Amino acid sequence: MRRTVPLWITAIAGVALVISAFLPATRGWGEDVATWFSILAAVAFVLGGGNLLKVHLRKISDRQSGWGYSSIVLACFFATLWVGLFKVGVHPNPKYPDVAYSGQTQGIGSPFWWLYEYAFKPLTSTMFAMLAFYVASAAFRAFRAKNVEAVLLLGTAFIILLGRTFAGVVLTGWIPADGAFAGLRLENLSVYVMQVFNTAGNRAIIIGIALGIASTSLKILLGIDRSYLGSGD
Amino acid sequence: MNARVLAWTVILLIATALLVWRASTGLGMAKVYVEAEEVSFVEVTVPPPPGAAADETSKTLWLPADSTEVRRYATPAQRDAAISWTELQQVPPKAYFEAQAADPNQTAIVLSWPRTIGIWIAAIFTLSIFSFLYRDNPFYRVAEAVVVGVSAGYWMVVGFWDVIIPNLLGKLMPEFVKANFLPGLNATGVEWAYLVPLVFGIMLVWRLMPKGGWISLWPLAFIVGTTAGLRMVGYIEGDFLSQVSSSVIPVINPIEAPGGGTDVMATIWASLRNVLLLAGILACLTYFFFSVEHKGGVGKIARVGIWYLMITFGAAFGFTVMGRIALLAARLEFLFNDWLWLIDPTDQRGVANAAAMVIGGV
Amino acid sequence: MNGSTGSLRHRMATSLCGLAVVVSAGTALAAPPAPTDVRAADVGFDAGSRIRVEWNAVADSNLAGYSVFRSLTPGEIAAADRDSRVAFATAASEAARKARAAELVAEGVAPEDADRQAEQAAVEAGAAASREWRPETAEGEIRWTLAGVADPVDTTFDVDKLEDAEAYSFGVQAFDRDGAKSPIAATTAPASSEASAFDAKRLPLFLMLALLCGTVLLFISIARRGKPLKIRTIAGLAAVEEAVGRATEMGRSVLYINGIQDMDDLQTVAGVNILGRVAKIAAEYDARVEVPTSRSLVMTAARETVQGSYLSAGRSDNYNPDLIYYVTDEQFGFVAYVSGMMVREKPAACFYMGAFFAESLILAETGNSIGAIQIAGTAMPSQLPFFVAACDYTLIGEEFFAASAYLSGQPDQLGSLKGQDMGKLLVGAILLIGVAMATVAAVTNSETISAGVSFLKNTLLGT
Amino acid sequence: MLKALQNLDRRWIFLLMGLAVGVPILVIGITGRTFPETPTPLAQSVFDAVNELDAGDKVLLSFDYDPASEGELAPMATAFVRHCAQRKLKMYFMALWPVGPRMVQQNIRRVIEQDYPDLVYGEDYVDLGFKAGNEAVIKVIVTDLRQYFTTDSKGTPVEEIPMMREVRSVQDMDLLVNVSAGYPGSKEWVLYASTPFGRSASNPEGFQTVAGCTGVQAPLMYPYIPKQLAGLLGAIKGAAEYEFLVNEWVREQRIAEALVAGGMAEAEAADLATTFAKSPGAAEEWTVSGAAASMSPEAKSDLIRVADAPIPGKYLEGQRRMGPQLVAHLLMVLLIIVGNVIFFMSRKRGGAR
Repeated sequence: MRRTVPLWITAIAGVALVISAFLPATRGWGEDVATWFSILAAVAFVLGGGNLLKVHLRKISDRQSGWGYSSIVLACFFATLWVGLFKVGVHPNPKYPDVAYSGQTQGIGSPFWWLYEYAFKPLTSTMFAMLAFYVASAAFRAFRAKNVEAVLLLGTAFIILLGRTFAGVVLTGWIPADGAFAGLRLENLSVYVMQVFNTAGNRAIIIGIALGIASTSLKILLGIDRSYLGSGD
Repeated sequence: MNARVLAWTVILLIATALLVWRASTGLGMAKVYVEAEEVSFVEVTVPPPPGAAADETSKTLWLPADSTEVRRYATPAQRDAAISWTELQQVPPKAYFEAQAADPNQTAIVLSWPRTIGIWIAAIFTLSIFSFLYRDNPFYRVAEAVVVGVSAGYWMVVGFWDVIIPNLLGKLMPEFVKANFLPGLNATGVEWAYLVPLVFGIMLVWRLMPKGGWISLWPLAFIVGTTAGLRMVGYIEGDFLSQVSSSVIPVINPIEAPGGGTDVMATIWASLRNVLLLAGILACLTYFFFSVEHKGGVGKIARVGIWYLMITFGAAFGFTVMGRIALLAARLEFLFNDWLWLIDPTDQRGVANAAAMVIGGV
Repeated sequence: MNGSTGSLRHRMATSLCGLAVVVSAGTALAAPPAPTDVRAADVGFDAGSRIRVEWNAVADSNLAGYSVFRSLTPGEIAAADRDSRVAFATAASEAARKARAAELVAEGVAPEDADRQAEQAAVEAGAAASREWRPETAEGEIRWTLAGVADPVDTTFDVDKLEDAEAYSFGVQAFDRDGAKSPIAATTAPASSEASAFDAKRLPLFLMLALLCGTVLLFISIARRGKPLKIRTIAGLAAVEEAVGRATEMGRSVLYINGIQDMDDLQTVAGVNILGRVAKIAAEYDARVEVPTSRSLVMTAARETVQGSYLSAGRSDNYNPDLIYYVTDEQFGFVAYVSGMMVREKPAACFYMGAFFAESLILAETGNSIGAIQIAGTAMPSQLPFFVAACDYTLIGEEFFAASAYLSGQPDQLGSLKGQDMGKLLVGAILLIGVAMATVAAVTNSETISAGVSFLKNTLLGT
Repeated sequence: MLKALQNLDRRWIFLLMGLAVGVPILVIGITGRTFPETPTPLAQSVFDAVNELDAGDKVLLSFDYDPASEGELAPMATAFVRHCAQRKLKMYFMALWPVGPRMVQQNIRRVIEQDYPDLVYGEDYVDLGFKAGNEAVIKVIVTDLRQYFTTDSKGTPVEEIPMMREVRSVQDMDLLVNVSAGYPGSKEWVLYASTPFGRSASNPEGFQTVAGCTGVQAPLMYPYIPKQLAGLLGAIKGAAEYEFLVNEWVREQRIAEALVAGGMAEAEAADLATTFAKSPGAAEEWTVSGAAASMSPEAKSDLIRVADAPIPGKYLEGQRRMGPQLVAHLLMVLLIIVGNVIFFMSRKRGGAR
């Protein structure tokens, strides 16, 4: 029961989508199943929030190291939920000013907007900006031209790095732009590398991955591959 | 340990001193100005337009107080029942400076404390994250905690208002949703089919319960199944077939010369390009072919394949580096422009000051 | 017929300019005769909303093409009439309102009130206007709308984006290069479109899907029957043994990172499989394997696997579950911990096997700085470059899955791997044939062969 | 010395990178100068895909990115919106990422409300907001848009929005613009929208698809060009190129309008506009020449004003970023070379790895 029912659900949902791709009459199923899927995707956000709550509440209750930070996490979490779910300070939709909750979730000037604009946005984008620094130190300490492969990799990287900036224009500007060797100008070379070599490599990878995904999906639909069930209990 | 504390205090002191100096020179820094505007709406009964079909009746709807319909059809009672509030429009600082120049005690454009504080908080968070480059430290930890908390909450809220309400509750209890959240919803009866996602949804959240985690397997199975079904067709159609089909190209590719006949040079280049492309695809596929040992001819081809892959990775490498740097640039621009007011590329405060401020003049 | 619908917008434009010319010139030119025997029928085996119109060609040396019209549905007519009537009546009513308001203002009424008081006059004027308004076509008469333009050589045209089960009439009109137009020849009986049981356009896709899935299933069943399936040796795996050996010599630990995704990601699963092998070797060499994970489920799975391999190596007493522990779900938090740990403990060998994101770089960089042997495996295209550049050995994409399949030895995994290989063979074959054909076509520009190529590209492989 | 370099504290390199990016930003910010761009074919084809449309054609803009990647993508999004607005195309905004709507609103405020105030919400552009479900959303809306988007982001039912009347599904669009930072994004749009329903040999009337994506994704999208993807803007460079093209073109348009206002024939005006747009001073010289005799002084001054009006800073974001980009790239190359030199020298001396 615990095992077979999920297998059936998987098979039916999946097969419905596959069929609906081919039989116009059944297109409706596909759409419904997809809509339900999107609803579950939204519910998954709730699940995420719940997990967060569990983890950090435990940390706090056990007074684990850094439990203070956990309390900050929860404070921010609840603050965001409160102002967001109750649309605190959000003006109603001008078309229906009498319905308090008709306004935009992220109405400009509302606390929810404020949290996004001045906490969420700068923090997330800075997190990723950090990588610029790490890539620099890695360039100095880790990227070695050990063998032919590494040389090819780094060489291409140079072409792209230089060719995709004004440096390329300066370095190889002396090559006549309309001569037979114009293709050797860094900016053109970078385009050429992308459109021939990169395309070739990625095509092969993409084709391989597509085959992999198709066979995995097949195994899942037929219940041959049940690894995802392992994460249940 | 003490040394570290000392170091941090010194750094912080210096930073504060610099900030104070910066804030006291030129136009100052990190200020946000807003313009208040009063909006007002009146509920008015508008008759159908002249020439409308016989079955059209007059509509009762809310319209801006200054609209023609309100002027024509609103009853005094309706006018008195008008709903109004003030909206704050953010304006570039230079608008404030101009207004001040025109009339020193104007109140139309004012400093917005919440947003100004916001800029400061954003800047402090940005710096706290960067401080991790020096070493892990409390500032970073706090910033990290905040981002975790806020983002989790943010996604829950958005999911709730943009999906759960319209696509789930909107189908199961349309009248209620229409009355309280989405007056615009065109309620066409209850769609009982949506009990399925509802039940699945509840089962999914059940995972948070200490017992019966297996229940959440059912919705999980649904999600997995749907994804599998979608991808099986999507990837074969969009990736497999299309990629193969667009790789079917002639290895000799005659290019018409403008004057007629074939342009030899162009033909050679074009053909070479196609040859390289095809050779690459086949070689890489060979490398990813696991049924044969990489010996002899196959081995050589596979080696060519690995070279192609390396060039591909090199390209990816270059582009990734590029992306990371752009993100860093964006952050620094925020610090220099919105916070410190050192530069002014989007002319928020008048170009005249931008340069002068750096020198600390004005 | 595809050709005729191509760049339709452009050709419509030309035909319309043609008309303009005639009007301006005003010369009476001999208009082409109307097409005869116009027929319309639903296009079979499609997703509906498409009707094919056919007619007999017109004999006219100067013919420039055919305009194909469709009838507006009653609903569309009603809506169009309503809009034009409202526009007409509103104009009249507003005019009347203005006039009346002007009078009132002259009588000394305040302008804003005048506008209100003029309501009565406005309503009357509006009502009168809507009474005198007349539709552009009489009751029951067909109202045409241009559906598209066909080339002179065509005698069929597919009208698309129709409402299924609505009854449509169609009209065809010939026009010549001077823009002179024939009368519209209409269909005798209305036609309506419907969605067929099967969309023929999707058939090739279906067959291809069936073929690929078939091969995979075939090989899985073969593997299950116990027939051994050979997989080429994967060099990365040999390196694994060496790395663990070196760690033992140096008396340092081995670090194994299983990616930062949960068990529902195939790469994580593959990573766990390879961990099994690493743990086995480590057990034999009696080396210390440390596995910090970023997901609690991964930790559970990893513990089971490692215990298993210690058991099979006959060293179950050396198995220490505490070396496999959960750190945090937080991406950067996890990285911060791991890189700190690396710098402190200086493991001699680092394995990164699973799904990685931005952190790949930080890990590989730190590992390199402590001089560890690094072996990575992932299918994350955007992270592969950093691993390749910074690690001693990298299992690239599919190679990673292949390695896991090879190690797990499960018939299902091996079988599907084989099946996928067959898929690649198929690709190779199609490419060789197709390219040969395309080349011949390009060189000889023979009609038939290039037709064959486009059939292959657009019908067999197309969508 | 070598030893010192070998175990150089990486914080020094962090500092170098910080300076390499920060200093150019300050310099460019103060001087306001940017590098000239030479558009690559891909940026050009993106531009053409938008430009070939006629006024009133429908464009679906899906902004699937978050603040984390705004540095690369915001300039693209801005340029796209400006191009569409200037071209008078109907814009349908949507998002597959929870934070996408913020990006949409930001661009509506920055571009449409500020520089194209005559565009009416609901008639010229509409914001449909975010829908969860990733590729499933695409899968549905390509055949039935209303199933998901019953209301716009403001909660107004789509039935009440004029420009939604003639839209049943994504297939009714003429162009699909996608700005994306990962999953779901360009790849999913290509797989589930462009491939089955986009323009192809068997469906010449279908919509085209163009995408702008982060540097991380860009290489993976190249294989889809041109069959499934008409054009691609890769990373900040792509943004800068497209931005450049759009700016040039907009200036040309404005000049042409000014000339026509001055009583010149459309075609002639267009030709002149192209030449003026290329060389800033040209317009001024021309006004004093005899050819401009028929023009009124006001018209002339108007023309000159338009011709050398500075481009607003918000439309140069991408090109500005190319400055720090250049320096940082050079630093990267340098670091890799120096790093390797040290590595090999120390290895020759038999030093440890």
